[in-house]
Formats: sequence, C-alpha cells, structure tokens
Amino acid sequence: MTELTLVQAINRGLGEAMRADPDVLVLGEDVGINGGVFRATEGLFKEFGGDRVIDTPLSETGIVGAAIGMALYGLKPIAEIQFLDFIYPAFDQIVSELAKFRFRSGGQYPCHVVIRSPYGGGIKGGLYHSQSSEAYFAHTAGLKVVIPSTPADAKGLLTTAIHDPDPVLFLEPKRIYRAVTGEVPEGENRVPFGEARVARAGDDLTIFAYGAMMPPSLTAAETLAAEGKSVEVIDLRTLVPLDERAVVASVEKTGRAVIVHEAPRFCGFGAELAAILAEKAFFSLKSPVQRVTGYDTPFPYALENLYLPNAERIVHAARASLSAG
Amino acid sequence: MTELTLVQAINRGLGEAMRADPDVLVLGEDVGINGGVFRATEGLFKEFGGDRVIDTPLSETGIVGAAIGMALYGLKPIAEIQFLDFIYPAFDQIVSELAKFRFRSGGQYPCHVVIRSPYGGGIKGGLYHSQSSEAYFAHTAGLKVVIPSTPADAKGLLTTAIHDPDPVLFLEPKRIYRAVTGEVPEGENRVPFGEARVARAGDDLTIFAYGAMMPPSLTAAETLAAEGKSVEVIDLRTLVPLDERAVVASVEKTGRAVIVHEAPRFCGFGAELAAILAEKAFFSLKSPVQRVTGYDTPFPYALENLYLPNAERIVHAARASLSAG
Amino acid sequence: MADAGTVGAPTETVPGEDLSTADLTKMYRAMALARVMDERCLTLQRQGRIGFYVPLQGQEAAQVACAWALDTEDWIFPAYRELAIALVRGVPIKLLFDQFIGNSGDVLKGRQMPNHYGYREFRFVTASSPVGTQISHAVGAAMAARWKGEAIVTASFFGDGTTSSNDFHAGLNFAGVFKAPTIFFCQNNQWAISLPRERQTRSETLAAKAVAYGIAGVVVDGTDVHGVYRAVKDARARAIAGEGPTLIEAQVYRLGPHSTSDDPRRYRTDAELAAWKAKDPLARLKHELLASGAWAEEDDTALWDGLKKEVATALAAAEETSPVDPMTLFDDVLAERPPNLEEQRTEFAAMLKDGVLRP
Amino acid sequence: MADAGTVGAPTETVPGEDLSTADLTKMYRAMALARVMDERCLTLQRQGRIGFYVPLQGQEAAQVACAWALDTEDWIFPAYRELAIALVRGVPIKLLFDQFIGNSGDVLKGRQMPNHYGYREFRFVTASSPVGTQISHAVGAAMAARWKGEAIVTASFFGDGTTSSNDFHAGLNFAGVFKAPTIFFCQNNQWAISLPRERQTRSETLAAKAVAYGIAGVVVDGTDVHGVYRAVKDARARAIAGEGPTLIEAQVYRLGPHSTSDDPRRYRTDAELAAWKAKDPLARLKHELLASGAWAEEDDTALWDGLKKEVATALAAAEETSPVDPMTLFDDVLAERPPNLEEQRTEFAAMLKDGVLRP
Ligand SMILES: Cc1ncc(C[n+]2csc(CCOP(=O)(O)OP(=O)(O)O)c2C)c(N)n1
Ligand SMILES: Cc1ncc(C[n+]2csc(CCOP(=O)(O)OP(=O)(O)O)c2C)c(N)n1
Ligand SMILES: [Mg+2]
Ligand SMILES: [Mg+2]
Repeated sequence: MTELTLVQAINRGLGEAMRADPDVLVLGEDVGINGGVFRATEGLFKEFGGDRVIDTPLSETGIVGAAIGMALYGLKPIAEIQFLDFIYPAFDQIVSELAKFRFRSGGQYPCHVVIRSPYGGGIKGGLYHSQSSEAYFAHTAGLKVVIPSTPADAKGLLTTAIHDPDPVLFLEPKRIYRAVTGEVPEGENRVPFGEARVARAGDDLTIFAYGAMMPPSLTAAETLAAEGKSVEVIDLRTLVPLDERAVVASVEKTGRAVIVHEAPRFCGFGAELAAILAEKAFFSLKSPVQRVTGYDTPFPYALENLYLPNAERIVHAARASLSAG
Repeated sequence: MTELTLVQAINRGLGEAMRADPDVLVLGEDVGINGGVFRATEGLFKEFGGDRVIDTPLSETGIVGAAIGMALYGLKPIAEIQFLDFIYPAFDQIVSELAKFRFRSGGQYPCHVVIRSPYGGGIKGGLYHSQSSEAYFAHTAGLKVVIPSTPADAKGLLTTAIHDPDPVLFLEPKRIYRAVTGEVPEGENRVPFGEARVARAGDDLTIFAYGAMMPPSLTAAETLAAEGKSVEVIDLRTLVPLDERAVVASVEKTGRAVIVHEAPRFCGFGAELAAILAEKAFFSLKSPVQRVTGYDTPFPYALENLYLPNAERIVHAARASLSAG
Repeated sequence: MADAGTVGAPTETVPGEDLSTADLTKMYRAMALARVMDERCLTLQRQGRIGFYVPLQGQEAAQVACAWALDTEDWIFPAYRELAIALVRGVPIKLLFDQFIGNSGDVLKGRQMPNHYGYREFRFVTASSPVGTQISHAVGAAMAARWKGEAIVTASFFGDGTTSSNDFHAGLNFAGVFKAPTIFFCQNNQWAISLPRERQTRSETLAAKAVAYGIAGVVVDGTDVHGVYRAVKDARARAIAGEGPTLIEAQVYRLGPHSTSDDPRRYRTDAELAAWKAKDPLARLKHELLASGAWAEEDDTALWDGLKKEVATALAAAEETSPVDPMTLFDDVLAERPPNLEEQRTEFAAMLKDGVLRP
Repeated sequence: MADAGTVGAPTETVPGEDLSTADLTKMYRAMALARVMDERCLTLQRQGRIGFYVPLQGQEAAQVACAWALDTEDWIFPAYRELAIALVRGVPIKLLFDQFIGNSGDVLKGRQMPNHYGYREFRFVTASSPVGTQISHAVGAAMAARWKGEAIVTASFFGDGTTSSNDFHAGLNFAGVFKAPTIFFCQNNQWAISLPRERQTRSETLAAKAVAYGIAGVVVDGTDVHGVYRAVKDARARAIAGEGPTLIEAQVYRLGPHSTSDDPRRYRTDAELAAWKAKDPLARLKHELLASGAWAEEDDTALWDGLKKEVATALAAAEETSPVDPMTLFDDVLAERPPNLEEQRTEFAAMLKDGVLRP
C-alpha cells in the first residue's frame, strides 16, 4: 500500500498497464514530453518513448478515430481528451463508431478503447473547463462510463477499463486530483465494473453520488449524523453498467433518496436514478426523491462555488426528504 | 384550412416565413435544387434562389458553424441536418457554441438558429437513419427542443421557432412525414412553446408521448377505453421548455403514468419525466411509473418493428400500471 | 467461409509492373459480376424484396483495380459503395445477399441497412453511414500494424463529398504527421447526392488537398484499370517502405442514382450522363480484351450468362434463409449485457411469448 | 462605452499604401500597452488576484498591424490570445480587467475565464475555449454581411495548432465555395501548448493549406508590422471586391508560456527562446521609429511610464468594482427562463437568504 493522490494513482495505473502489456499505448494532446496538462502521463514518455506515448495534432476527431483504428487492429489504446469540455469534436466518432462497432458488425469488431478525461468543476475553469456531460455518454448504448472518487478506485477501475473488452469513458474528477489522497494497493488490483461502493452505511436516507461529489456527500452525512440521522452514502463508481440492485436495495432499506451530481439537473444522470426508484422502489419510497445538482445553465466562472452542490445544499435536501412523507 | 401531410406543412411553413422576412434563409445538404431528401424544401430553391436556399458542402460542422455566424450577424438561418443521425459532426458547434453564446457573452450575442432534422425510426433505416437523440439536446442548457406530431403543430411550431430569439432544435418525426395528414390553418399561425397538448382527456392514467409515438399512444388509449379505462394522452410538443405544470397536473388527476419514447430508455427523456413525477407528483402517484421505450441497444434494421414501441406494448404497460398500487 | 472463387485471386506482380492478360480477364470478370449484382439489386429493391440499395455502376474499374493492387493481408475500410472491392476480396455472393435481406445468414445479424456490410475474415471492416469516419480508423490501424511489425497497408474508401468531412481532415493530417502506411482512395464520382464536385470544394483537384498534409497526391482516370492499378501499387510500395501515405483521386462517374431513394433527374442532365456512359469502364476493358485477342464475343456472352445464373442461385439461397432471431437484438451491445439490458431482454422474451409482440 | 483613446484610430490609408510615421507611432503605443498589460496580468495571476491568464508576448506586431488594416466596421472573431486586437479596437482597459476579475463591471457577467471576452460594441465577438469554432462563424457572418449588402469583412484569429481543427477545414472550405468576404488570420507562434509546429502537420507552410480550398494563402513575417499590414489590406480589398477569402499565416513566436498553467521549460529549449527574443517585435518597431527620427529614447521612457500608470489606474478601478450579483447566474441561458430554471432560481434565492449558500 502507498499513499497517493488520485492523479498519481492514475499515473501508476497507466505505467503498470504499459509495462505489463506492449499493446497498451497512450495518445492525446500534450501527453508525451509535457506529461499531460494535469501530469497524469508524467514520466511515461521517457519510459516508453514517443511511439507508445503519442503526442497528437490538435484534433479530438483524429485522436478518437485513430484510437478506434488501433483497437480494431488489436491494440489497447488509451486516448486522453484534455478536458471533457473538448470531447465534442470527437462526439461523432464516439457515438456513431466506438459505441456501435461491436453491434453493427454482429460482434465481429469489438472496439476496446479507453477514453480518459478530466471532468467537472471546482478549478475556476468557467464554461469550458468544468463540464460534466456524463449523461450524454450514459445514454449512448455501447459505452461504459466509469467515474472514480478515491485513489484506490481510480487505479483499480482504470486497470479494469484497460483490460475490458468494451469502450470505456473514464472520467476523472479533476477537482479532487490532488485534494484527495488514499492508500492504493501495489500491483495489479482490478476493481470490478457494476458494483457500487457503500461509502457509509445508514438506515434513514440514501445519498447517491460519484466523483467529486463524494466528499461533500460524506460531509453532509456527518452533519446529519450529528442530528441523529443515519445516512447511507453510495458511490456509484460505474454509471454504465449501473449497479441497479444496490441502488434499489438501499432505498428499500432507507425509504428516502437524495441524488447528487454536478451536471445540470434537466435530463442529467440523476433523472435516470430517480426514474429507477420511481419504477422499482416505488412502494418503499417514503418521500419525494430529491436531486441536488448543478443548475440548468452553462457552467459559470465567478459564481462556480454557488453553482456546485456543496454539503450544505445536500443537508438541506436531506432534511426536506426526512421531514416529508 | 387545408389538408396537408406533416412534411407539406413544414414546407409551407418554410415558404411563408421566407416570403415574409428576407432575413430568413435555409442551408444544408441537398436542400436546394434537389428539394431535400425528404422534399421538405421542395420548390424553395426555385422561388428564392441559391443565395437563400443554400446547398452546402458535406459538412455538418460547417452548416451549423456558418448558420451561427449568420445568426450573430442578424439573419435567421434555418439549417437542415439530413438525418438526426448525422448531427454529431456538428455537436461541438451545437453544445459549445450555439447553446452557450447568449450566456457566455452576458446576453450580448443571442443566437437564433433553427436546426431542422428528420429523426426517429420506422423507415427501415437501421442504425444510422433512425436515431432519436433528443435527450442529448434537452440536457444541454441553452437550447430549445421542439417535436411536432401533427401537421398543424408542425407548421405552427416551426413558425414560432423561426421567430424565437433562441436556438431551436426542431425534430421532425419522419416516420409520419406522410403517414399523418390534417387540417392546417392558412397564414401565420404560431403555436406557442411550453404548452403541452391534451390529445385525449382521461381520468385513470396518463400517457406522455411526442412525435411519432403519438399515433400508437392514441391507439392504445382507444383499446383501453374499450376496456372501460379512461386514459389521458398528452403530446409534450416542446421538450424544452417543458410544460411541467401540465405534466404534474395530469398525474395529480390520474395518479398513474406511462411514458413513451423511441429513444433508448437509459437516461432518455422519459427519465426526466419520471424524475419530475417522483419529485412533484409523488403523493398523487398510485403505482410505479412505467416507461415504454426503445431498448438500450443501437437501433436495429431487420428487427425495427420489434424495437419501436407500439400500441400493444403501451397497452401492456398501462394495464400493469392500472393493476398495481 | 465458402470459396472466394467467383473472382479469383490476383496474379502476383511487382510494383509498377503491368497487368497480365490473365489478370485483366479475371478483373473483367469481377467487374461484370459487380455489374450483374448491381442490376439485380436495383430490381430487387423495386420489387420490394430488399429495402434499399446503393449502386456502384461506373466505379467498377476503379474498385477492382485498386483491390487488385492490394495484398489480401491489407485492411479495407470501405464506405457503402464498395461492392466490387468486397467481391475481389472473395466475399461470397450469398453472404452479401444475406446482408441485403438482413436474414439469419447475415454476419451482421440483420442489424444494418443494405450495403453496410463487413467481414473480418476478409479484412473488410464493417461500414457505417456517417461519411468519412472510416478514414481515421484506417490511419490508426496502419499505425497499429506498423507498431506490431506487420508489413501491411490499410486503405480507406470514400467519395468526393467526403473530402469535406471532419475525418478527412483529421485522418490525412494524422497520417502525414505519423507517416502512417495507408492509402486514401477517393472515388470522385462527380456528385455527392445532388451536389456537383465543383460546388463541394474550390480545390482544383481533390488530390491537390494532399499538399495541405505534406503527403503524396495523385489523380488517375478511374475508368482505366491500368492507371488505377499502377497508382495503388506505387502507393502501397511507398507506404510499406516507410515513405508515408498517398491520396489517390480516381475520377469516375456515378452512372446510377445515389441510392434507390434518389432521383438524379432532379439535378443533372441527360447529356452529362450520356457523355460518361460512353466511357463505361466495362465497355472499355472489354474492348481492350477483345483487341488483345484473348477474349471473344462468345466468351463474353458465356461470362454474363454464367454470372447471372450464379447470382440467381445465390439470391435464391439467401431468400430461403430464415429470418434473424429476434432475441439477437440484445447481443453485442457490450461483451456482456448490463442489468438494464438483461431485464429488457427478459421482458421482450415474455412479450413475444404472450403475443404482445409479434415478429 | 468609454473612450477608445488609449490607442487611437488608424490613420486612413489605401490598399497597399505604406504606413505613415504617425500610424507607426500609434501602433507602437498599442503594442506597448499590450505588453504592459500582459506583464501586469502575469503578476496578478502569480499574486492570486486573477485566476488565470493567457499571454500574447511576441505576437503584438502581428495583432496590431492586422487590426490596423481592418475597418472598424469589420467583425473580429478572436481566439483567447487577441489582447492587442481588442486594444486597437478601443476596448477600455478597465473593461478588460473587469473581465479578468469577473466582477459586476464585466460585460460577460463574470461567466468566463480571463481572456475569453467579447464586446458587441466593438464588433469583437465573445470568445470560447474550444479551438477553431470561431472560424466557421466568421464565414457565416461574412456571407450574411454580403447578403445584407454591407461592404465589410470578417476576420477569424487562431493559432498553428488550430489548423488541425474540424472548423478550420469546414470554415475554409465553405469560404472557398461561397467566396465569403473573410480573412483567416493564423498566428503561427510555433507551438500548440507543447506540440511544435512541425509535429502539428507535415504541410510545408500553414498558408499552403489554402490550396486545398482553392483560396489565396500568404506567409508573412509576423514581427514586421509593414508586411502584416499590407497582407491584410490586400486580403481585405480582395474580399470586398468579391475575389474571395485569404489565409494569412503570420509567423511569430509565443515568448511566454501557453498560459499561466503551463511551464514551457518542460518542452522547449532556452536557445530557441533566446533566438526569438532577439526578434522581439517591440524592439524591432522601436528601433525603426528611433531610426526615423520621429521617436527618441525620452519619448519611449515617457510612453512606458505613462502606460504603466494608465494600466495601474484601470486595474485599481476594476479591483474596487463590486462582485457580480449571484442572481445573474440564471440570466441569459435563454431569452426567458423556462419553468425548471425559474424554480431553481427561486430555490437559490431562498438558500442565499437562509444562509444555506454563502456568496
Ligand atoms: C455525416 C453525414 N452527413 C450526411 C450524410 C448523408 N449522405 C449520405 S451519402 C452522401 C453523399 C456522399 O457523397 P460522396 O462522398 O461523394 O460519396 P458517393 O455517395 O458519391 O459515393 C450524403 C450527404 C451522411 N451519410 N453522413
Ligand atoms: C477542441 C479543443 N481541444 C483542446 C483544447 C486545449 N487547448 C487549448 S489551447 C491549445 C493549443 C492551441 O494551439 P494554437 O492553435 O497554436 O494556439 P496558441 O495557443 O498557440 O495561440 C489546446 C490544445 C481546446 N481549447 N480546444
Ligand atoms: Mg460522390
Ligand atoms: Mg500556437
């Protein structure tokens, strides 16, 4: 075990996977000699050279398109998109090609590309360095969507992603790249997809969160504990495949749900969670589902701290949930 | 009043708007001399010439990018994307630019582009001529999303869209382009945004639908009526702005909801509707919300009829809803 | 998979070397087979026996000569109009009809519109509809092949209109920067649905766009098998030698409609069509073969008759093949079904059983 | 909005005509102002008084000369590095600082990172971060201006890296096909963050990419105000005359880091930097002015001192301006708030009132 930051854990995961398998390579903007703008690929260029840690021209279309071609040919490319906000030039490649290759070819052409991208707010990045657009990808059949919130999960889920047979969007909560540290097991240690993590057990209410929303969710649970409320906090970890059983089971136990994410509320991932509860935990629910989310606006700059859900807002929603029904 | 098909109504709407306002123009692939692959722009090239009915090179990026520039300069461009499945090369322009121009400029640069696009299944178009990706756009703050299901609404909503100050995604259910006919008022007749249409009133259950899902929803309501059940059918018409009041009010009355759309279920627009009901009509709901949707797969070819929600599936879900709780 | 024999493999040649009469005869056969299938499919569509079709008439020489110059180990990244390439690759006719019908014999499990086929066995990657996306795939695959030390090339296929796509730009630029061993084979058939070549771009030729990426660009007469063959052979040799990619513009003409949904009389003149019909690549090669003395009118009649029978037999077999199993709808989305899909599949099976859904 | 006086409007010239000494002095002043602001902002960022900054040092001559050659009616579609263009346009310094701080004086209402400003009044369109998107906007706006019968041009600004973007390809191709009256002004500063120009594309020059679109392309020394000015004047005249767009590649060097988040020592050599520092455009123009006799060292000292004071005054005023009102978060998403947003706004106001949220 070593104490690492989240971004260090990712860096280790990349290095170990490349060392173990010559078919694993990394490509993207500034990932090589510069080590990535967040230093996630630091040291890899020196160790593995420019043919495996490929600095590409400034084209997300090209990065994902080329990665798909490499994957079709049998390599395991890991594409970095510098900020999730810049993934849209590659959107056609992702939704039309990457997500559909296996299906449209009748299973002949699996396409195991990992796309890593820092996402979310909290670094004063304004409209274009802060977005959380996981819902677009979760709605696209054929993609897996993974979001770690701890260093151990970051490395473990990334390792699973690299060896997964399917395309994986691996979204890294950049706000906690360095703010969160934790013990990370040495060596290959895969965290399975489709298993949510009970970050804190409780009986009165469930908070569902992921990524950088985990710390404020846990803080909120503490605050509520001081008020005598026992709150369960679930870290979804993989949005696709979703651990639906864990989601439903928790609310069957607690009867109350607060869903937290940074993305705008309207048609966000929280809507799916609420819908699942309205369908499958309907008779257990004691009060209306609450969503604590980013507002239905583009991401702001000066007001980012008021935009992002914080522990106070989560507590506020939890109290409303606990007092209703 | 004239009896028109849905696509004829759109064609009329375009022609009338262009006649009334020289700032209105049309651009896209094959929209000019060819009149559009579905003939929505038939006759316009002849009447208004190639400078106002612009055949563009094969680039959705360019079509939407140029339309944005025209709108910034004060024109009212109507961009056609030949199939919604081909909108993704323009996704960056739509979500990063079109949707955010007004906000990011502090209100200095409104950007009133209308993007028209045929969408949805039912024409044996397979993976790439059948998609319903309205949820991507509904989740993007700064866009309006409009879907007509009748010829009168098609013309009335299109006219509103062309004069609206905001960017509008105008999605045309191509499956019923010619299958549905109806009376269309002559002359300018705007149908307001944000007002759902009660296509059929009822007391026992509400079906929410839009676009090409309206005909099977109405058929399902007929079938259920024959069984003595009074079913309300609501045509949302505009997904953004959503007539949330009408959605909640109907379920406050009926206590039961079936949501219908063609798009895959997971994180589809139905999730938002279900979430709204779980939050705001919670104490009125008598049974779990039901979603009748496309499956969480890419759109198929040979099996399209089994993929698309039909009246039988809607009836099936409604019966489940009526017998629960 | 069954034999590739209807066309026959290319006779070995070295770069730059000319095609033998034996090759030319086989190539003519491949072109004729494509023509026969094409005409058959247009009829089938009119009769409602297949739902849609994209013809290739006018482009047979370009495709067959290009495929001839490639190695069977090379990877093909097609668009939707590359029937003759598939045939040269050895894809059995029956398998193609299975795809057009979308039956249980279809390797794609009936999931795509006609013409969007692909066969891993033949290194012919499954096509999609959005234009141009295959271009950057071919570049990535070429980089991968080089990384794995395999001396093959990849070739992407696309039309004049597709030079405007995002992936044309990204793909050619990446290939230039990384000297990827790949060939960009652009069939300039003068039209992108209703948009004529000269309204697609003001570039003098499409091959001239190679300048923007610092790569080689050549224009060839796409009705001339010799010119196309040589251009591709040369491009392949350069790619393998590490000298980088080539953009080849084969100038051809789309003699038919864009697809069965299209009516070209709305946008082009009879005169233009007639002028290009006079340059029909099949007539041209037939003429050459006749002149060489290696081919006679009787051979020709026998060839066309034989091909028609062969095609009819394959079609009949495809039409007798059972429909695709509805339960396959839920396969291949991911390697394993996630919970939501598993549940939908169970419900679907129950609805089929209860008659709520009828295949 | 306040006066544009800190820079002064260009003296009238006709296409191709040379710049007067009066012009050159004013241009030098604009370049110096940009340099002073730039250095001030780098310090402010280090002190945590602004959050982020993108410097332009090394590119002042290219920007000022380009802006000088344009008409004030022309529309600017900038990237994030066009400070000197904004200054020539007359954007008041205080307003720029307001944007960098994101306070209530910011026309953008504190919504964007520093450098992403825009001012309708000055026909300087609000920038975004995704590279290249402004290029096709400029093309569309140029087509619109022509349609409205207004004899203006649009100009888009972007870097060497951005030539790889989708919109570069789409924008230049549309402009070529439609002969849009627009100018593509590429500042090739040799780096796209850590990627050097020669790894961005194998094209010999960036201007050579014009060939792919059948439009004019020119390379100019971007440290030479005369060359840039003439190139832009000529391009503008051609555009207005209906002769189509021009791609101008101004060769410059980014003397500073990509942004305050970047450390260029990770990827480039001191020697390279030193070589380009010797070609500092400010030193070059100062030298020319001194040689002309119209400018003396005392003038220079007075100029820099004056500009520093001017900038300090504007900064102080901006720092005293009140923060942005939290309730503005809910404005300008759409012309009117949809129900979901109205409800969120109401809840937000209540949470602010109850202290759940603290600004
Ligand atoms: C991204 C995208 N936009 C639009 C279409 C619709 N479409 C299909 S083929 C075609 C024209 C293609 O022209 P070209 O590249 O010249 O190929 P050709 O069909 O002539 O072989 C268009 C516009 C598409 N398939 N993909
Ligand atoms: C689509 C997109 N991808 C990535 C980025 C991140 N990024 C910001 S600037 C930059 C380099 C731009 O280089 P260039 O075009 O040469 O302009 P310069 O910064 O040198 O002025 C990159 C990669 C971005 N802003 N947009
Ligand atoms: Mg073509
Ligand atoms: Mg640069």
